[in-house]
Amino acid sequence: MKKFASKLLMAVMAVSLLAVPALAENIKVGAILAVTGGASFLGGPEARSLEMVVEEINAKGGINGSKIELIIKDSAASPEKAISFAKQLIEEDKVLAIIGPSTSGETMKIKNICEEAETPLLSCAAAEVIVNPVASYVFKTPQKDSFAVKKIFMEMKKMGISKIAVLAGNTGFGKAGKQQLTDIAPEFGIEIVEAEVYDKKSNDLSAVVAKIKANKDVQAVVNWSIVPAQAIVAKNMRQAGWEVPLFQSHGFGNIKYVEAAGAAAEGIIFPAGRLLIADTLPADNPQKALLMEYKKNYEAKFNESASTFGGHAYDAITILAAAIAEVGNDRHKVRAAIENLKNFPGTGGVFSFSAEDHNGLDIDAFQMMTVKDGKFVAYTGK
Amino acid sequence: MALLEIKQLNKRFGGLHAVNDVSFQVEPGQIKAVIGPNGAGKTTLFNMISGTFPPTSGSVTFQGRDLRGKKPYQVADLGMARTFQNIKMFNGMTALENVMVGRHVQSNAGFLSSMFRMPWTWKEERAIRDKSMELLALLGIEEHAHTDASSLAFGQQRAVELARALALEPTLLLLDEPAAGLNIYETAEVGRLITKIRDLGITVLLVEHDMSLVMDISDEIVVLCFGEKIAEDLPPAIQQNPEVIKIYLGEE
Amino acid sequence: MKKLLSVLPLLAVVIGVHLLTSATDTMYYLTQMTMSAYYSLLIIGLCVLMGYAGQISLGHAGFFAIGGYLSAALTTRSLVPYQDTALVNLLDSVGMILSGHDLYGEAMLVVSPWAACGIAVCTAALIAVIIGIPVLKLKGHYLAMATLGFGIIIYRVALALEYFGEADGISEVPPFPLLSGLTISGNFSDRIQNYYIAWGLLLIGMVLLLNLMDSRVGRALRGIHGSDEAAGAMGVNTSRFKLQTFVLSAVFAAIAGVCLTHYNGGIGPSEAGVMKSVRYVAIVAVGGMANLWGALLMGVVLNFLSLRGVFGSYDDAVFGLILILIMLFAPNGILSLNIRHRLKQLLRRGKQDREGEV
Amino acid sequence: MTTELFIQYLMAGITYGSIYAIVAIGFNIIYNTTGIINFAQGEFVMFGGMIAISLLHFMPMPLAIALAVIITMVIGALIEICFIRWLKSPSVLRMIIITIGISILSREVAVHIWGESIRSLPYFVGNEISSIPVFGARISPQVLWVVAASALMVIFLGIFFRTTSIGREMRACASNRKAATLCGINTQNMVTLSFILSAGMGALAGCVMSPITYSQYDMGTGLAIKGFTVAILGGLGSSGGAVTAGILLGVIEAFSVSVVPLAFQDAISIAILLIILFVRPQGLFGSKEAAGLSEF
Repeated sequence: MKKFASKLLMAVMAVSLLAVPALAENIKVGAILAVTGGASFLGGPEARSLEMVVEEINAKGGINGSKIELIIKDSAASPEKAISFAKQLIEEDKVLAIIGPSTSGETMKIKNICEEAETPLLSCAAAEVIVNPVASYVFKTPQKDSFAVKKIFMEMKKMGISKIAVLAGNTGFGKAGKQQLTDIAPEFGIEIVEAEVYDKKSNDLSAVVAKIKANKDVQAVVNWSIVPAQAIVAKNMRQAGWEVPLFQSHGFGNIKYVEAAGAAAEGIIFPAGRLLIADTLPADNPQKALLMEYKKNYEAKFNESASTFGGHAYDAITILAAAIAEVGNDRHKVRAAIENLKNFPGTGGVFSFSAEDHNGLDIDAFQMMTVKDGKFVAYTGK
Repeated sequence: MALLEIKQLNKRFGGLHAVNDVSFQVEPGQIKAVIGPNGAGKTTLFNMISGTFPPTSGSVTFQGRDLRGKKPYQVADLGMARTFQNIKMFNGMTALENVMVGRHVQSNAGFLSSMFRMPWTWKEERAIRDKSMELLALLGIEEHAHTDASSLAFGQQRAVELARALALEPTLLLLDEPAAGLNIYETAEVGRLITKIRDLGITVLLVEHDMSLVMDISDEIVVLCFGEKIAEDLPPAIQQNPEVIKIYLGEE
Repeated sequence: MKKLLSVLPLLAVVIGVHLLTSATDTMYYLTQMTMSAYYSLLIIGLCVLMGYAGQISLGHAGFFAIGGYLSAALTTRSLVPYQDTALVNLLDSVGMILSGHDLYGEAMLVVSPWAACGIAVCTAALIAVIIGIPVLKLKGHYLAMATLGFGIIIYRVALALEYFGEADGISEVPPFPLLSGLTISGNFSDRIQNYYIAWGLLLIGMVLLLNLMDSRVGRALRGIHGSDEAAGAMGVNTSRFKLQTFVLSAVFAAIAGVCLTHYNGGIGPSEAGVMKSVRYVAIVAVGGMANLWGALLMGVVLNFLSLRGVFGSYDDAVFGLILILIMLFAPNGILSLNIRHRLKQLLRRGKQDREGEV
Repeated sequence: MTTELFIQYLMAGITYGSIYAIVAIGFNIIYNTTGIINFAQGEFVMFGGMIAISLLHFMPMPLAIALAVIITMVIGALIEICFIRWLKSPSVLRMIIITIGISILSREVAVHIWGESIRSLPYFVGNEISSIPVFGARISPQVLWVVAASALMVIFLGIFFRTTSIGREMRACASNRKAATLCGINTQNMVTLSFILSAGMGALAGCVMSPITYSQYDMGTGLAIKGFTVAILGGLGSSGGAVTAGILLGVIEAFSVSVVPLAFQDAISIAILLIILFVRPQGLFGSKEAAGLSEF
C-alpha cells in the first residue's frame, strides 16, 4: 500500500512539474479576488470589471503593443488562499502587479509579502490600515473610510444630531468602519450610544432594531456594512415605524441593495463615489465621461447594474495600465509611476498619489447621496 | 469462599421479567453450566455478570468484590473474560492481533509511550506477541495467526475468540454458547478444550444449548426456565430431574 | 523501528521533490507543499480519530483555529498596556515575554513564540478534554451535530472578538524561531528550510501515529472500531481511549494551526469555518478512513491542488463532488479501488471474450 | 423592558422560530422514514425561493410559487433516486457525508445558475415598510404569512399522516421498516415520497420567507444548521417538538439580544444545543425510549 502511495505521490509531483506555464511576451497581471464564498458580492463584479477592461485594452492592441495577460485567482475570501496565490503569482507567474484582494483581512495578510517581493499591490479593499502605515508597494483604490465617516458626521452636524446608534456587519469592512466611527465621533461632538454587530448572513434583525429603538436618545442610525444583509436593517427599521434618519456607508453603493430594501431604502443617506449618479453629473465633471462609459459597457456586457465595488477593480486596472503605458513592463518603475500619478480620474474619484498617500483620493471623492424613487440621487440636505 | 456469587438477581425489561430471583455460586476450579430453553434468560444473566447492563436488583460478587456499577472493562480487569454467542471478531485485524488485544489488561503501554516507542514497551510488545502465539498454538490455530480474522472458518473464529479471552489470564471464563453453529466433531473438540482450560486452573461458567456437551464436561449445572432457576445439581441428577425432562422433552 | 523504516521512502520522496524542483527551477511549488504538509498533519490526526476510534468530528477546524489564533494573538498583540500586571510579570520572570520594537518603531511586548505555542496547544488539549467527555458519549447524528456545533462556536467567537481581529483575523504574525537557524516564516528566503520543517513535522507525526497504531493502544482502538462491546470485554476502557484519541487529534490540529499561522504570517476566520471541517472529513474519507497513508496522500494532493487554485471557483464544488462519488462508489477510500487489480480483471475478461469469439 | 419591546422581541422570535421549525420538520419527515439526516435540507429552501423568483418573470406570483414547489419536489425525488435509493444499509457516517456533499453541490450549482447576488420575491401584501400594530409593537404582514404557512404545513402533515392511506403507510415505514416491507408496502417509494414531501415543504418555506430574509445561493447551510438544532432540541422525528423547539429557540435568540451582543447570538444558541445534547440527548420533548431506538 505505502509503496503505491509513495509512487502515486511521485507521479502527481511529476505531472504538476511538467505543467510549467509557457513564457509569453505579454504583460502579466495577477488578481486575487473573492469570486465565490462569503464576499462574492465584491469579488464577482470586480472580476467581471477586470475581464472587461483587459479585453478592451487588448482589443485596442494592448499597451504599447504588448497585451495584458490577466490571471484571476479565486480566493473565496480565505486569507490562507490569498497568501498562497500571492506567492504563486509573484514567484511562479512573475506578474508585474497584483490587483485585489477584495477584503481587508486578505489584503493585510499579503501586504508584507508583496512588499518583500517588491511587487505592486492594488487592493480593492476598504480598510485604512492597508495604506496607513504606508508600504511602498501597496496601494488601494476604494476611498478611505475615515473620509466617509467624516462626510457622514458633517451631515449630522448640519442636522443637529449628536447621539447615534451604530450597526455594523461582521466583515472587515464593517469592522474598519465601526473603528473609524468610534475614533472620529468625539471630533464632531457625536456620541455613540448603541453599537451592535450583525452577521453577514442575518435573516432578520427586527429584534436588535427594537432594542436600539427602545433607547430614546438615539437620533440617527449609522448602518455600516457592505453585505446584502444591510438592506434588512433598513426594512426592519421602517417596519417598526421608526423614522430617524438612517445613514449608510459607501458599502451601500450597489443598486441591488436598494432593490432589496425596496420602499425602505427611500431617504437613506450615504456617501459614495459618483459612479452611482453618473448621468446627473454636470458635463464638466472630470469623471463624467469615464463613469458613463464604464457603466454603459459593464451593463451591456453583463446584464447587471454597475456597482462601486466593480469600480474599485476598474480603477485598479486603469491606474496600472496608465503606469505601464508610461514606464513599461517593470515592477519598480510601475510602482514609482503610480506614486507619481496625479489628477487621474477613476470611478472612485480623481486619484493623486504621493509617497505619503497611497490611496490618492481626498474627501471630495465622496458625494453624499440618497435614494429617491428607487434610484440614487445626489443628497442636497433637507 | 465461592469465586462468583449471584444473589437474587433480577432483570426487568419493561413488563418482561427476563431474570427472576436467580441465585447460585461458582466454586473455584469447576466447570459450571447454565442451561435452559430459548428465552430462559441465560444471555441476560451473562450480560449482568459481565457488566454489560446493570441488574434491576440483586448482586453479583466476584472474588468477594461487589460488581455493582462496574463497567465491562472494569469487570475484565478484575479477571473475568467472556466470549459472545454471535462471535464478535475485530474485523480488519489478523487472528494474532485479535488475541493480542486480549493481552490488554496484562500490559501497560499508554498513548505517549506507544507513540514514542519507549524501550520498555519493546519488551512488553514482544511478551504480548509471544504469549498470544502460545495461546493460538494451544488452541491449534497458530498457522492462521496472520490471516485476517474475519476470513477464517467459523470454528477457527471460535478458537480465536477463545484464545483472545484466555489472553486476559482470567480467573473466571464466561462462555456464551461456545458450541453454537459447530458440527459434532468441532463440538467435541470444544469440549476437550474447555476441560483443558479448566485444568489450567481457570474456572469456567458456560451457557450452552448442546446437552451432550454440557453433560460431558460440567461439574455442576443450573437450569433456567422463563428467567427462573428451576434446578441446580450435578449432571447425573439433572438428567433425572423430572422438571428438566419436562422442559427439554418439548424441545428435543 | 520497522515503522520508522516504512517512512523512509516518503523521506526520500520529500528530498526528491526538493531536488527535482531545484533542478527544474520550480522551487515555488515548495510553498504550497509546505502549506499542504501542515494541513495533512491535522488530517492524519483526524484520520486516527475517525478511522480508528470511529468518531466523526465536524469541528476539527475549530482546534486548528484555537492553535493558530491563540499563537497569533499572543505573539502579535502588545502587552504594553498590561506590563505592570502580576501575570505579565510572572510570564516575564520565566522568560516567556519578548520585548522590542515593531516595524514602525513602537515599543512591543509580546509572548515569545515557544511559550505562545505551548499555551495554544495546551489550551486546545484542555478544550478537547472538556468538550470530549460529554461529546464522545453521543453517537451518530448527535455526535456529528455536537462537533459541528463546537466548530461553529469557535468560528463565531473568532469572528466576534476584537482580540482575534474579528473578520480581518490577525496579520503580521512574527516568525517562529524553533532553534537557532531554524525558523518558521513565510519569507521567500526561508522557503527551503520551511519545506523541511513542515515535512519533518509531518513525518514525525506519521511515525508517531504509525507507532501508536501498531501498539497496545492502537490495537485497542482498532478493536473498538471492530466491536465496541468485545473491546470492552477485553478490558479496554473504550470511553477513555476515545477521549485520549480525541485529545491527540486536537493536539495535532492545534500544532498544525500554530505552525501554519506563523508560516503564513496571519490567520483569518475562514480557517475556523464549517466548510474547512467538512473538507478535512472529506479528505479522510477519500483516503479510506482507517488508512493513515491514504489520508496523508490525499491530504497532500488535494490541499496542494486547492491551494494552487487548480479548481478555480469550483473549489468547493470539487470537494462536494469528491465526497459524494467516494461515498457512493468507494466508501473505503479511493485507494481501495485497487486500480491495477481492476484493470487486470478487465483485461482478462476482454481476453476471454475474444477467445470466446474465436 | 417595556411591553412594546417585549412584544417586539416575541414577534421577532416567532418569525425566526417558524422558519427554523419548517426546516426542522423537513429534516424529521426524511429522518422518520429513513433514519437519515438530510444535511441538504436547507438547499430545498434555497431552491424554492430562487426558482420562484426566476419564474416570476413569466407568470403571476401564486403560480410561480406553486410551480417552484413542484420543481423542487422533483429535485428532491431526483436526489433520492440518484444518491440514496440504491445504497444498501449505508452507515450513518456515510449518509452524513453524502448529504453534506449534496448540500455543497446544490449550492455550487445554484451559484453558477443564479450568481452571487441576493434576490427576493415581492411582499405578498403591502411592501417593505408596511406593518401591522400588535399591542404597541409593529410587525410586517409577511410575518403573518410565514406563521400561517408554517401552521398550515404542520396541520396538513398531521392530516396527511393520520387519515390518508399513503400517510399511514409512511408512518408504518417509520416505525418499522422491515415489518412495513413484509406488509407489502413499497418502502423504497415511501422514502422517495418523504424526500418529495420535505423538498416541497422546504420550497414553500423558501418562497414565503423570501421577502423577509432574501434568497441567496448560500442561504441553505445556515438554515440547515439551525433547523437541525431545532430538530434535535425537539426530539428527532417529532413534528410537534420541532414547532415548539423552533419557536423556543427563535424567542431565546430574540431576547438574547437584550443581554449579550448580537455578534454572539449564534454562539449562544449553539451552546444551548450542546448543553441539551449533553444533558438530554433525546431532546427537550423526545422520550428516552425513542432516543434509545434511534441511536445506531
